[in-house]
This record gives sequence, structure tokens and C-alpha cells, in this order.
Amino acid sequence: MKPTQPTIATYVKTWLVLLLLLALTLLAAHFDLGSFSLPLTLLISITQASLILLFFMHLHYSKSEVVVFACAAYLWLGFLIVGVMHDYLSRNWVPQLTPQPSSQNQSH
Amino acid sequence: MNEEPSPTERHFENAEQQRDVATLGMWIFIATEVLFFGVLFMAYTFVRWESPVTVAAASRHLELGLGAINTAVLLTSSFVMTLGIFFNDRGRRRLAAWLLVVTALMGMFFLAIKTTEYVHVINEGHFPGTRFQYEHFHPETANPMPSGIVGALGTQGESHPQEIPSVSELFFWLYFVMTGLHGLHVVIGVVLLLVIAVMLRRPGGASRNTVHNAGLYWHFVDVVWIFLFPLLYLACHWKF
Amino acid sequence: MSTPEANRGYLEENTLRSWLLTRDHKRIGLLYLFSILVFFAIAAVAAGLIRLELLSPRGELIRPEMYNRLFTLHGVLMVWFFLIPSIPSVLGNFILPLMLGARDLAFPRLNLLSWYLFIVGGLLAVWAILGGGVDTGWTFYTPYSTTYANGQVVTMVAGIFVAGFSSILTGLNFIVTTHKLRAPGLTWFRLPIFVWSLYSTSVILVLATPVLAMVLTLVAIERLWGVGIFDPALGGDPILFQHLFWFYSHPAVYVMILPGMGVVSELIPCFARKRLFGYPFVAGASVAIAVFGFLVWGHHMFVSSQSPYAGMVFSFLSYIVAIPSAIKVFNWTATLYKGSIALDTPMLYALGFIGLFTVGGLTGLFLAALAVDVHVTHTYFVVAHFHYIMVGGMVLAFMGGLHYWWPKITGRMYPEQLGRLAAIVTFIGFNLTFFPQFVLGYLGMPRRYSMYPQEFQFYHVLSTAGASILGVGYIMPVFYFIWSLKRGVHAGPNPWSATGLEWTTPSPPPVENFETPPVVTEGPYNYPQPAAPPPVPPPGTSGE
Amino acid sequence: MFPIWPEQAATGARDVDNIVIALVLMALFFIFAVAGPILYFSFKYRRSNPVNRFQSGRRTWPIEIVWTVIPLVIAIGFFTVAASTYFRQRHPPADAMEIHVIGKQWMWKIQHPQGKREINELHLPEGAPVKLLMTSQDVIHSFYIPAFRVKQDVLPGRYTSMWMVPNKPGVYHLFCTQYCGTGHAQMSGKVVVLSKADYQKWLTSGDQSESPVMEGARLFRQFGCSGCHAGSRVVRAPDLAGLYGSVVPLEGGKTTVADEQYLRDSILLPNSQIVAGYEPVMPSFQGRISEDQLMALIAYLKSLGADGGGGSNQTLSYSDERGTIPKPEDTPRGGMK
Repeated sequence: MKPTQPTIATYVKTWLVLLLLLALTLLAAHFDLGSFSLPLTLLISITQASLILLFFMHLHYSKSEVVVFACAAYLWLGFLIVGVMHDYLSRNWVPQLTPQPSSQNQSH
Repeated sequence: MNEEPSPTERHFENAEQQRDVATLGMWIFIATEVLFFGVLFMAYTFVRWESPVTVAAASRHLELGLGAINTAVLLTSSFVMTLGIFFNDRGRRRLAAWLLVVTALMGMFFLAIKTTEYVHVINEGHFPGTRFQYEHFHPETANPMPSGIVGALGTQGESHPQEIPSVSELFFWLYFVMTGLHGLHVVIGVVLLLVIAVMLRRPGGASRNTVHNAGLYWHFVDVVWIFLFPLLYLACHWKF
Repeated sequence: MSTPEANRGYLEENTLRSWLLTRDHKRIGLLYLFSILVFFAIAAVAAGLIRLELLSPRGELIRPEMYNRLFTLHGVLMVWFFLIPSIPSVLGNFILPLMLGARDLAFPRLNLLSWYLFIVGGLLAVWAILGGGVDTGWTFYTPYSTTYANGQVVTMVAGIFVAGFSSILTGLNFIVTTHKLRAPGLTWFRLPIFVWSLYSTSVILVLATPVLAMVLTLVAIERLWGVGIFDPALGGDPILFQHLFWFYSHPAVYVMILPGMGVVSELIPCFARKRLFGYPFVAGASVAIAVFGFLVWGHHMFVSSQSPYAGMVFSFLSYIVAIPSAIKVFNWTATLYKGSIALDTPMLYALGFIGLFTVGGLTGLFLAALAVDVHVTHTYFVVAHFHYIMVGGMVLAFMGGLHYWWPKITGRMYPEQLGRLAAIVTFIGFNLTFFPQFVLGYLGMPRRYSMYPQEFQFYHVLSTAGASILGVGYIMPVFYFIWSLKRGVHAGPNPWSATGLEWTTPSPPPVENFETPPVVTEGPYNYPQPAAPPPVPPPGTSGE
Repeated sequence: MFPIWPEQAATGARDVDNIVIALVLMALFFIFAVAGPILYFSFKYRRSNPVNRFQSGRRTWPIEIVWTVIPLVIAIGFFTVAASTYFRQRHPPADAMEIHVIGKQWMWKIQHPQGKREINELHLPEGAPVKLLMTSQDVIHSFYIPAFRVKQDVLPGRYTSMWMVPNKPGVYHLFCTQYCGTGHAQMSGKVVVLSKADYQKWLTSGDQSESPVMEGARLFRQFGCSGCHAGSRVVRAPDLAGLYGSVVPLEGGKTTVADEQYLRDSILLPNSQIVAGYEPVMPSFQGRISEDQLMALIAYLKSLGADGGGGSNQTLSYSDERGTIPKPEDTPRGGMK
């Protein structure tokens, strides 16, 4: 059974965790974490956004149709980014087969 | 708790239906906003993937401190907004109105910091366009161009390193478009919150659904910033 | 809940104010009908001029600058100001709440706002046309649109942006209405297929249109300030524009066909007196098309320098998305089996739709085939293909739906014999116009050419001849519809003896749609099924 | 009087036509499978016809599965055949002769490897593989030869290519098929396929100009590239001999394949892709070098084979002679990690 309404305590806790995560982001920026740095920062951002969506925006307490549309937007954004980037990322694959090699400086 | 027993529009059966309609409608609107901003995030992904080194160099010119303060301001304003909704739901409309005003003030504070930052960036010549100062991003200003290159270029006329286009201009273009669009949303949000705050002081002025939906909008604007902040300000700290 | 006031026919009050400030979904549907017909007429005239120009290979009639403006105008107006709003905003607006047993859409004021946004967008587009025109083609490919094109690109783009928001709000309204305002007992699997189609369409409108709005904004920014993400000199990429554009515009093709499929799914059971064959499959196919339609946009870019691997993925998904369409066609055909078929005007349009959509869909498989697409893309083959889908599909479905619901909308019948004649003339004219273009395309005739080599002339002449017949097919209904407003036979609530909640209320419906709120107890298309011995068929078209 | 099928004038055309014939047959099958029953049912079950309409309420899902799976299998079959043909058509053989094509509003500028230039006409030898390396000076164009069934968009700021083996002497259409502005319809021309002997004769007739490789070698000195990349080095810059086709480690840890596009970007946007271990000191040549010159420069860089380089201080030289086709360069090597 889901609770139907968040309490003030939930809001305060969420807020504090959000600020804590912000501090964590800044802290991470001060250390050289190499290639972990980007995924870590994005992970923190996604966590923050999820907290806001779930508690501040009451998704945790909402009907399923609302949850579906809230999630669909991010899924569709995923379609867009994956669909476009899989073109750019695959342009350098096996250059023998691609007569119009591309400009990009990263493969994979 | 029992202010709205019947729907305010005649095509609804009951207040619960009206509330669900308002909530679902707002979420679908937010879904369109996600994809609206999504195009810019897509563009960012492309630029960043194409030239990570240049983007990192350009990102270094943004004020991390101001960005971080702004993030904290927006997170806190979202928190205050939830309190406003909480008290409005419990019939304490005056308190709710003041909390909305506080939220709006924080939004204005955010905008003030943002403006300061814009002025700073523009003064440094980083506004994309004809007066964009490329040399800030060209290592040859840091380590002057060796005489061999200058000599070699002599045959082709003067050397104008500031005219050399660079992806750094695209980074600042994205910075202005993304934060500008976000700032526009903040401005709309601030106006919306102030209007609702005024309406709340009149009996029957603003329905609970209205306040809830304004809250959803404000939180969404916050969510966008949560991604803008690391992508723009922290890009210089990432390595591949 | 019902007052005498609310039980008056929705058409009774007739002041200008009562129309311009209405919140009644039925009136807004009619406002849309008049507006899109105006845009259709302008765009059709442009098409006529294009066809006349192409009568001769030397292109003597119109200068190339003008020709380029004409096909851009034709494309922009037809896509954004006719096809996309046609069935959803006109028939959907009118019928959806009636089908759901609702008193109105969820957001009536937003609905009116949608119409005003549509008009503002349309006026901006017309202003752009009058102020010098736009010659980019409806696709606005960069860097031509951002740097090289003359004309009112920014105004045009602004018009499309505003009209886009009109689509978004309509889609939002439909989704919420379908979720929340269904009559008691009207479960998801009791919904007519038209509702499923509109729902799928709305999902596309809501999730794809913002991408178009933003990408066109970026084009405008780049055009105004000279800096932008699509400029290769700065490290940007014009191909990125194509990706973003087609992320919207391919699903938009489904916005143009899904509602048509919905209308046909209403017409076939009604005029065959049978339950729709495979209802859950047809309903599921609509949703599948809406979702998979988002994953195939790259098939517009096989020769654009997109990576061959990406091309392969998009080609594969394009074949997959053809399957739900095929399922629908087979189910419609199977519905006819052992039906009691009356070939009234709407049915003629519906059967024409199935035939032309089948041809359009199958030629889509030619274009999805990578090696073949290299040859036929950017040629008249593509032009013929999408006209088979959009004109052969959507316009025929729109006409079918308009005839079918005309008695509900106006309370009067149109003249049946003339209607059948117009349907047949349209079908013949359409095929004569566009079938030769498949051959032209395979021969290599590029699209958007104002002049062409001599050997293609034969097919162009055929096509222009067909276009004039098609024009007659379009003009006839205008006259007899207007005639029927005054002289048509009174229709009564249910002239087709059709099922569906919209036929349980008077024609034209009262302001509040239903005198008593309906309660649904059965599935859709519950036509009486014949018993084991051969029954005596009901005579005529309106008998039970 | 009027054609019904385009000519086949290149080896790949037949493959495409075969797929199309199969597609047409498939389409006809489905059109009859749909239109036949529609017409038959409309007649037989017309409302005035008293026939038996009784149907037992059988389950429908078996037939639904049948007409889902059969089209699916057919679709996947066509996808596979068309995709594999496409991949073959995208893969130029190593010995293809390379012709440079530059699109601009509204003409095609073409240069043969031996140096001969032409506009809106493309002369090709019969039976030899030809690769077109293409770019645009302004907007997107598209290079289309219907008789060869080949087409490729031509983009500003990017090299695209396509290849074919013409196999039938004759004159064919050449079209620009990506809408490019007012003169789009005039941006067409002809492709002339000649026998090998006639092609050689044609190459040496009329105006002659420098071959791209020779021009590139001259530009390499004129623009001062040699100041750093060869000869008396003032600054340390990467060696360019054998660069083409090799895998280049970049600053930041990634690698890339040095293809035409990489060479182009390195000249125009040098600081977005810096070779690992080097200072980003190279100036950009954007706006200083025309597309023709850029293509010539790249042709020259490609002619510097891997075996010619290696030494840290060698003098770069070129070794082709006017009137002969340069040796085909190696196909790009290297690949993914």
C-alpha cells in the first residue's frame, strides 16, 4: 500500500539529500577520477532528478497512468539520443567497409 | 480539506475526476517539455562527443561557484514550493501564498545570479557571433606561435588567430541557448507563482489543482537545471 | 444535470461571438473544418500550378524561383495545415467526446486555444508566403535553410512552431479525455478503434512535436544570428538537423495515417454489418505503429552519409513497422467475409483507402530496402509513395469519415448518388495522377525539378491529366455538401443503423451531447449476427 | 515512345533491378491477396444477395498469427537481401580510380586523377572501378546516376564517396537530387562511358591541368605545411608520411582512423583533434584554402605511402608523372579496438 500523501518530514529529508548530492558533485569535481568522472556526475544528477520526481512531484504517490507518461518522456528522449548517436558512433566501424569515413575522433 | 466538493466545470462528474484530469494534463505537458529541452541535450551530446577537449577547455571559462550557488538556490526553492502546496492543501492559503512568494523570490535570485554570469561571459567576449574571442581558447595565445608558423603563414597574408572558428563557439552557443531557454522558463515560473500568490489571497481565487500544477512546473524547471549544471559547468573536470 | 438550455442542438445559437468564443468541441471541430479547407484550397492550387508547369519538359510556365516556392508552399500547408489537423482536429474533435460518452473534451478552453494557435500559425505561414515566399522545401534542410535560402524562412518556421503547439495541446486534450472522461462501463477494450487511433496519434503529437518546434527554433536562431549547431564550419553538422527533423517528421507520417485507419475501422464494420475482425489486434497495431514509428526515422537518410550500420538498423525496424499495418489491412478484409455489404459513399472511400494504402505501404517496402532506396530516394518514386499514403490514405479516409458523420454533424443527408460518383472519380483521378510517378521515379526523375529530360514527358502528361480529374473529385463534394445543408433529407439520430455512442444522441447533437449520461454494457461494433439459416437481408441502406 | 525501365549501365544495376523485380512480384501478390477478396466479398455479400452469412464463433488468433508471421518472414528476407547488396555497393575495391567531385550551386566540378577537369560532365572508362570522392562548397547536393542505380548526398564540410563499374558505353543522365536552390533543376549533366582506349584519348585531349597530387605537393609548400611537417622543422609536428589509413592516437586517450575526413578536419579545425604527445599549435586554414585545394592537398597526403616515411627528417617528395594515373593507395587499414 502506497502512502497517499508525503509529509513535511519527507520533504525536508529529500531537500537535505538533494543538497548533500550537490555537495558530492562538487567534491567529485575536485578529484581527478579519470573516466569515472562523467558517469559518476550523471549518476548523481539522475538520482537528484529522481528524488524530485518521486517526492517533490509526488510521482511516488501518483496513479499509474501519470507514472507512464512521466517515464515515457525520458524513454523517448532516450530513443532520440540513442538513435542519433548510434549513427555517429558507428561511422568509424571497420573503415574498410565505409567508403565515406567520418570526422569523428572517438570510435566505439 | 473540504473546500471543493463539486467540480468547477460542468463537464466533469466530480472533483476527483477534475483533479486527475488536471494532474494528467500537466504531466503530459511536462513530457512535451522534456523533449523540447531534449533536442538541446541531444545537440550537447553531439558537440561533446565530437570535441571533448575543446568543450572542456571552453567550460573552464564558466564560473563554477555561481553555478553551484544557483543549483542550491533552485533546489531550496523547490523545497519551499512543496511546503506551499502542503499548506495550501490543508487550507492555510495565506501561509501558502507567502511560501509561493518566497519561492518566486528565490527564482528571482537565481535569475539575478544568472544575469551577472551572462554579463561576465559577454564581457569576456564569449557571446557567439562576430565578436567571439577565439583566442581565449587557442593555446597559441598561451604559448605564442612559433616563428616558423608565422613565417610560413606570411605568404598567405596576416595571421588572424582570432578569426579561427572553433567548436568552443558552439559550446558557448549551447550555453546561451540552453540556459536562456531555461531562464525563460524560470521567468514564466516566477510570474506564474506571483499571480497565483495574489489569487490565493482571495477566496476561491486559485484552485488546489492550479497550485499543484504550478508546483509541478517549478519542479520540472529544477530538474532541467540539475542536468544543465554538471553538463555545462563541470565539463572541464571530466576526462575520457 | 441536463437543462433545456443544454438540450438544444449545438448549431442553434448563431452569433459570431457564439462561434469565436465557443468551448463546445463540436463547434471547434467545425471551425477547424473551415480553416483546413481554406489551407487545402491554397495548397491544392499550388499543386495544380506545379502539375501545369510539368506538362512541358522545358518548364516554360513558371520561373524556377516561383516553382520552388510553390512546392514548398504545397508541402508546408498540406502537411502542417491540412493533413496533421485533418482527421484529429476536425473529426476527432467532433466525434471523440461523443464516442466516449463525455460532455466535452477534458480541457475545453485549451481546445479553443488550440484552434486560435492554429489560426495564428496559419496566418504567419500565409504572411510568409505573401511576403516573398519560402523556397526551402517543407523539409527545411540545413545549411540551405539557415544560410542560403532567400525569403521568409523565419516567419514560416514561426508559423509552424505555433501550429505545432496547437497540435501538442490537441494531443494532450485527447489523451486526457480518453483516460479520464470515458462513460461508465466503457472499458479500454470496448473503445471503438477510432478512439484507439486518436489516442496513438495523440501520443505521437505530444512526444514528437516538441522536437520539431525546438529544431525549427534552432534553424531560426542560426538564420538570424549566423551561429548554430548545424554549421559545419564551426564543427556542427547538417546531418544532425536531418536526424532531429525526421525524429518528428517520420512519426508525423503516422499522425497522418493512423486516424485514417481509425476511420476506416469504423466504416467497414458499419457497412458490412459485422463485428470488426480481430479487434484486439487492430487496436494493438495502432499503439505498436505509434511506438515503432519513432524508431525508423533514419530510413529517410540512407544516402545522407549516415553510417551504413545505422542505415541497417533503421531499415530493419522499417520492415518491422510494416507488419502492424499489414495486420490491419488483413483484418479489414476479413471483416468483409460473410458481411452484409452496402456500397454507400463512405464504404467506397473506405475500400479505396484499403487499396491505395496497400499500394502505398508495399512501395514503402521498396524504399526501406537499402540497396533499392539508394536508387529511388529523392525521386518521384518517393513522391508517389507518400502521396499514396497521404492522399490515397488520409484524404480518402477523411472524405469517408466526413460523409459518414455528415448526418451527425449537420442533421442532413448528402445526396448518395453524387457522393458515390465523387468517390469513384477521386479514386480514378488519384491513380492516374500518382501511379505514373512510380514509373517516373524508377526511371530516375528527381523530385523538385521544374524541368526535366524529354523522355519523361509522357508520364508527366498522364499525371497532370489525372490531377485534373482528381480536382473534379474534390470539388463535387463541396457543392453537394453545401446543397445538403438546406435541402438534404433529415437524417435522424442513426441513419446508418450504426453502433457507437455517437449514434445514440440526436443529429445534430445537443450542446451537452447526451440527454442522459450513457452507460456502456457491450463491446464495439455489436452488429446483429445472422443466425444459422440464411436470413432475409434488410433492404435499402437505412433499414435494419 | 516512352521508356518503362531505366538502362542498366553499371555492374551493380542488375542487382538492384533483381531485388526490385522480386519486390514488384511480392507487391502484386499482396495487392491481389487484398483487392481480390475485397472485390469478391463486396459482390458476393452485397446486402441484396440472400446468401448464407452464418459464421461459427471460431477463435481468430490462429489466422492472426498466420498473417503476422508470413509478412514478417518475407520482410526479413527482403531486408537481408537488400542490406547485403547495399553493403557490397558501399565497399569500393582497393584499385578503384579516384575522381574528385565538388558540388556547388549549381554545377558539378569534376577532376580526374590525371588532372583533367570538367564541369557537369563525367567521362568514365568502361569496365574499371571508379570511386568518386565528393564534397560541397555550399549546401547539400546529391550525386545521382540513374543508369548506374547509385546516389550519394554531397555535403559541405564532409567527404562522401561512392563507386561503380560502368559496363556499357553510352551517355547517361547525371542529376542533383538533393534540393539545392533556384537552379536545382539545372544542376544536371551527363555521364559519358567510353571504352578504355577512348577514355585515355579523351584524357589527353583538350585543356590539361596539374594532377591533384602535384598540385597538392605544391600547396604543401606554399601554405607552409612543410615548415613544420617536413624539411627543416621549426616545431615538432607529426610526420605525415604513411599517415593516411593509419590509426592515430589522440590527446585525451581516444584513437581515430586517419581517413580523408580526418585529414580535412585536421587542416580546418586542427585543435579539435590533437595527436597525442603534440602541442596544439597548428593554425586553422579555414577560409584560406578552397575545396579544390583541400582535395589536392589530401590527395598528396594520401600519395605519401607508408613505406616512404618513417625517417624523422626526410624530405617529402612526390613521384607521379603527368598523364599517368597515380598508383592506387592502400585501403584504409586499422580498425576498432
